[in-house]
Amino acid sequence: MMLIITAVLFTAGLGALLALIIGATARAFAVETDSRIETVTEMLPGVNCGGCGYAGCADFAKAIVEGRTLPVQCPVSTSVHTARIAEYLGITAGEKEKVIAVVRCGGSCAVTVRSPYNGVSDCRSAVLVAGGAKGCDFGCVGFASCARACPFDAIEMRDGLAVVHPELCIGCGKCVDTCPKNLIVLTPAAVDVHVYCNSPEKGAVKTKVCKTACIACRKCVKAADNETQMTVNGFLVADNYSNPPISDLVEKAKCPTKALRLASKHAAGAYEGVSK
Amino acid sequence: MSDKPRKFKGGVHPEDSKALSASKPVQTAPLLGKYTVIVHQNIGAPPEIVVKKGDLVKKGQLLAKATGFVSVPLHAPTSGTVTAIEKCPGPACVSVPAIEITADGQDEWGSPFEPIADWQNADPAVLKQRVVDAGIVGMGGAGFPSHVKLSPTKPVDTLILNGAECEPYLTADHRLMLEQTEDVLLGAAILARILGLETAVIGVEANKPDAISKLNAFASNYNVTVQTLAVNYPQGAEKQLIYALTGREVPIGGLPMDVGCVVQNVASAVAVADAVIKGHPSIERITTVTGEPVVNPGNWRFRIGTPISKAIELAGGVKVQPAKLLLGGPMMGFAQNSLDVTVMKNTSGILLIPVEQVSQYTSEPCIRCGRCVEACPMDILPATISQAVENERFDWAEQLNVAACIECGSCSYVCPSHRPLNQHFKRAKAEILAAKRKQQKK
Amino acid sequence: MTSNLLAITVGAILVNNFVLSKILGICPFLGVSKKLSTALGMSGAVIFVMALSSMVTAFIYNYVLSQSFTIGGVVIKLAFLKILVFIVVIAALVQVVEIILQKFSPPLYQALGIFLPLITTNCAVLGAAELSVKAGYSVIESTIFGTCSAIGFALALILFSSLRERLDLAKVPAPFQGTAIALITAGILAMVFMGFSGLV
Amino acid sequence: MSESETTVVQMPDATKLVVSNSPHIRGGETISKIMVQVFIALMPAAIAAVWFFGLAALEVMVLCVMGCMAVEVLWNKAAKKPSGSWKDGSAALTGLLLAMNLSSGAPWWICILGSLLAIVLGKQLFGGLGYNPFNPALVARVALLIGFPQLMTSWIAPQPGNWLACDALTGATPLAATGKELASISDLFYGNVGGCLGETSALALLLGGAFLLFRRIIKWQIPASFIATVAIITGLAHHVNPELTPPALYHVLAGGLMIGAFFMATDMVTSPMTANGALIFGVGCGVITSVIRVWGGYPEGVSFSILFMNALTPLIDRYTIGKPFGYIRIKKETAQ
Repeated sequence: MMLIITAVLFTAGLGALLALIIGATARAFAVETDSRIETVTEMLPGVNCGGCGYAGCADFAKAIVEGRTLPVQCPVSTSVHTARIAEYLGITAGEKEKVIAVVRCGGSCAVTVRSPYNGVSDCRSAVLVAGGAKGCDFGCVGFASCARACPFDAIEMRDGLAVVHPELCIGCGKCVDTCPKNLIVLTPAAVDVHVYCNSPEKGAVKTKVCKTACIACRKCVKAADNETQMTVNGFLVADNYSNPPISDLVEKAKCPTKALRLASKHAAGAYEGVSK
Repeated sequence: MSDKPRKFKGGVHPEDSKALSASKPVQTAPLLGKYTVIVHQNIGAPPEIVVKKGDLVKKGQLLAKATGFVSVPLHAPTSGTVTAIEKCPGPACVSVPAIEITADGQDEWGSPFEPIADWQNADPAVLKQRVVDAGIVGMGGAGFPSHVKLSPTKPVDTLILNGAECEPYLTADHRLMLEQTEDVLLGAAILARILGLETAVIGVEANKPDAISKLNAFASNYNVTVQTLAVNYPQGAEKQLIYALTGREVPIGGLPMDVGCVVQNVASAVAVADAVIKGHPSIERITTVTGEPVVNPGNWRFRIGTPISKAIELAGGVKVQPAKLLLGGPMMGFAQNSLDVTVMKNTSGILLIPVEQVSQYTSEPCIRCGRCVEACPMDILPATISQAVENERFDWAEQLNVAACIECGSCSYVCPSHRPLNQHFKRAKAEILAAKRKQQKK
Repeated sequence: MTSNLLAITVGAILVNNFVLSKILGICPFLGVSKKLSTALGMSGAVIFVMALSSMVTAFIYNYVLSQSFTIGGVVIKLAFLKILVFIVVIAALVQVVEIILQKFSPPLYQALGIFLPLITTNCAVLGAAELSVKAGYSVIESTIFGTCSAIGFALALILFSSLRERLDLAKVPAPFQGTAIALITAGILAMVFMGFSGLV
Repeated sequence: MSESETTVVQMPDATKLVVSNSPHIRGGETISKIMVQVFIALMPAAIAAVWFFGLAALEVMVLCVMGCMAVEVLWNKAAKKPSGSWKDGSAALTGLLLAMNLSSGAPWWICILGSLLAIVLGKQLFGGLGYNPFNPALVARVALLIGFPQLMTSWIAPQPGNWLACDALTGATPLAATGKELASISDLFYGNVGGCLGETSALALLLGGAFLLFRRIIKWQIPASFIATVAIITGLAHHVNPELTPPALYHVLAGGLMIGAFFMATDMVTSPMTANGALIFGVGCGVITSVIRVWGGYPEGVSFSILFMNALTPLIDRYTIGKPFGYIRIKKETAQ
């Protein structure tokens, strides 16, 4: 009996002593943390894609908790998830239009002029040598840097051309910075029709190196429901994304070079081998 | 100074292949019907075009004026009509603006600059202004405006003329030093006067003994010393040349003037002499057209704007299809995919490389043999940096001092795994620069 | 005396290396060896905890637990409390380290993550205390033993993490990436450390 | 003029011109050329081994070389990697180095198992040539040594010129010998002692090493500092207590030091890249070898020491990065 009492007393005494030491240290070196940040981080998808504009999910969580941004800025989370975070913090989830990436080039190997290239198989390295060895100085050089950067495997390399699959793309924008030709733009997900060309060169110069370049014939501009749906900038036509055209424009415009495409059909390979 | 050839640390010894064209005297290329003059021929700001389509121009007339301190004017290579101002293939395989001049066949000088015969007593500022007006750039390859180097903001005590021509195949500077020996030395003396120096030193690689002895014969008349350099690539790189001749190390990211030196190419020196004594702007240069596939390799005096297809035609065309067409030498030159590129002020060579000579980059894994470390004249670790770049770790590459790399290509030359080291460094530098710009924006 | 201490030192660092020969402390060995910088931080933390804990535990054991007391006519020996007491002491020390680290090096605190509190249950720390008791070391000896064991742990961890940083750049076949190749590397390292057997 | 009008000038076809980054020419060095030269450098030692141990030595070498190449081919097939890598000669070289680490009495299955360990465990699991942190041949040797200590430490006594010397006349390796059994220095130098195939003739190994140094395949720093360190430490130990260990020269010539210093430690993939790193590496190898030889439980410490230093190589590489050309001045200026 005495043994048990002594043991209990001894252990309790030791425990009390150590607790005192820990308590003192904790007081001396106190660090304030907000436990909500950790909780919110756990509620986020954790892919660290950076699509929200912050360094990663933890950084984003911190920004939400501090009120610098809203949960909806996470491009990966569904509305259910963002609502849950908003509920937890007692804030609104916010609203955001869904965007997807578009690679503004239709120049696969079959329809463009290219030189044989020998070197690092990476777009940003390739453009340092002979501008990417493609006839067109503005087109997709096709070494898959964007496809490798995509955390969701939404970009497929097809015949030397990066093609975005709209149904897989969540619009995080990780690919945008990897393109040395700045071909990738984030566009409203609701818009399906795009001009797959980014070359400001004259039509004659473009057609010499690419069979699917926009030659600024303006057929699409005229065919559109109203003139402002397409914008003309020099020798290049583009969607006016604040007043976008609807999908039947591709049917109506009969683009002679098939530069005007539907993103969904482009991804399905409907325009391959055009004007060959 | 001793007569022992001067050298630097590291470097490689590629087959020099200069025999193809070293004994061929410089020929003047015949007048062509059309010249396409690329507007931006210098490092720094592009000049601003001052002519328009349909204008009649005389030889030497201003086509584009400088747009700032680090910029040079451009002059017409012959008399004729401006028939187009549009894009043409540039030396980096990307289209660049160019001025097309259709020659009238008269080749008539406009009003050239007033010759300054009495340069010994002329005001250095006037001489320097002449260098600015004549549009002279570093003709060894870089195309850096010469007058910028002549305006040092730090005290300078040594003027170095670069006659190393360490690139294999190229013989343009060699022929120049041999055939226009006095012009080279005269240019050196004028440059020295501009800098307020008494003397200049000219460094020549030991594989050009005829040029060295000829320079030596006249050098004392111009107060110039001739120094033999060891045959070692990249002996002609500015920092290596300065180290070999003076033992001074140019700091990373620094300029030769940081160690009291100014380096000018021998061809630029001749251009300076021409501008001062004859009043001619920089509109022509000596270029070596060479390579095993070429029928008649040799050295020609081309006007700027000459398409390289014409240059190759002059050399008799090719015997077999070459694998590569380069502007410049095989170690640092730029591969071309068009024959419509035109000769620029810094085109030291037009080189056609046969299939068997071409380095095929295969990116086999690094076996860490350390040959690149031994070869690197800048004492960095090419193998490690390349691995960092392969894994997109640019911060690591920066820590490893990739910024010091002069892209001489010695590492890629010796690599037994055929790794594209040099391209990796280019990428790393570009990414580091982009990251810095992005940070500055923020 | 000195030769004995030398034997303890060499033995603990090389011959009977905790990780590579006794297979103790494998959890942090694999967990925090991905980066050299975190491995260095972890090494520091473990050395601190192990040195202090083996000193304190040896002190408690030699002067309290192994002694016999007579209280109220009953002879009491508290040696059976050994494991309990050791763990409590170690846990307290780890807690202190954690608080200090969080204050002074948040990035390291973040990087070590769960492995920092897990030092508590790190068998290497308890092992050092247990083994020095078993060997009958004095307080000084067991402090040295604990410190050197921790240095041995640190040596293995640092070697291993620098190797893993190199492996990061290697094209390891997919099925072997990550922990698999790490364990293979650890195995080879363990074979290498067998070369030291027979030194003491 | 008329002639040039009639002859057509052939121009290059612009569409076939390859674009790539500079430099556009390259020195002739390739991986296989390096491997072949190391192979040649090992030939004197291989011939010496056959002279002293007979055809059994040749059998071991052939088995290991073929074994390693076969394992490499099979692995590439299984891993769906390009199959050509056996042609670069690295597998064959690993095989020969492995054979040099075995006794001529090694049974065939030891050779095959060793090949498997060397190529798969030592190299391919890490991603193949260039990525292996440890010397593959030594990984195999140490694994076999630990797994089959009896087999791996029974040596055949040398029978110079007897081609059929295969009956086990078991002799001790000179390093395990004590007191009066010590071999003579000249026997050690020419190789008339028991041991692994590559441990016998110091002369043959020196010839090969000199060839490698002459061809600049290996850095002189590693063998020089390795051998010098062993000589100094064992020399001091012998001086203090002659009973403890034989004199320095004996240590330098006996056992695997020569082959280790010239052929194993100098393996490019697993040793430091910089000259300073190589010096540290060699000294480290020397210290550990001497410690194991003089005080340790194993008679030989060369393989362990090299593997240990292999493990240290990433750290050595990290901390021996020199200052680039033009670096000092920057520092000075920023300090001002």
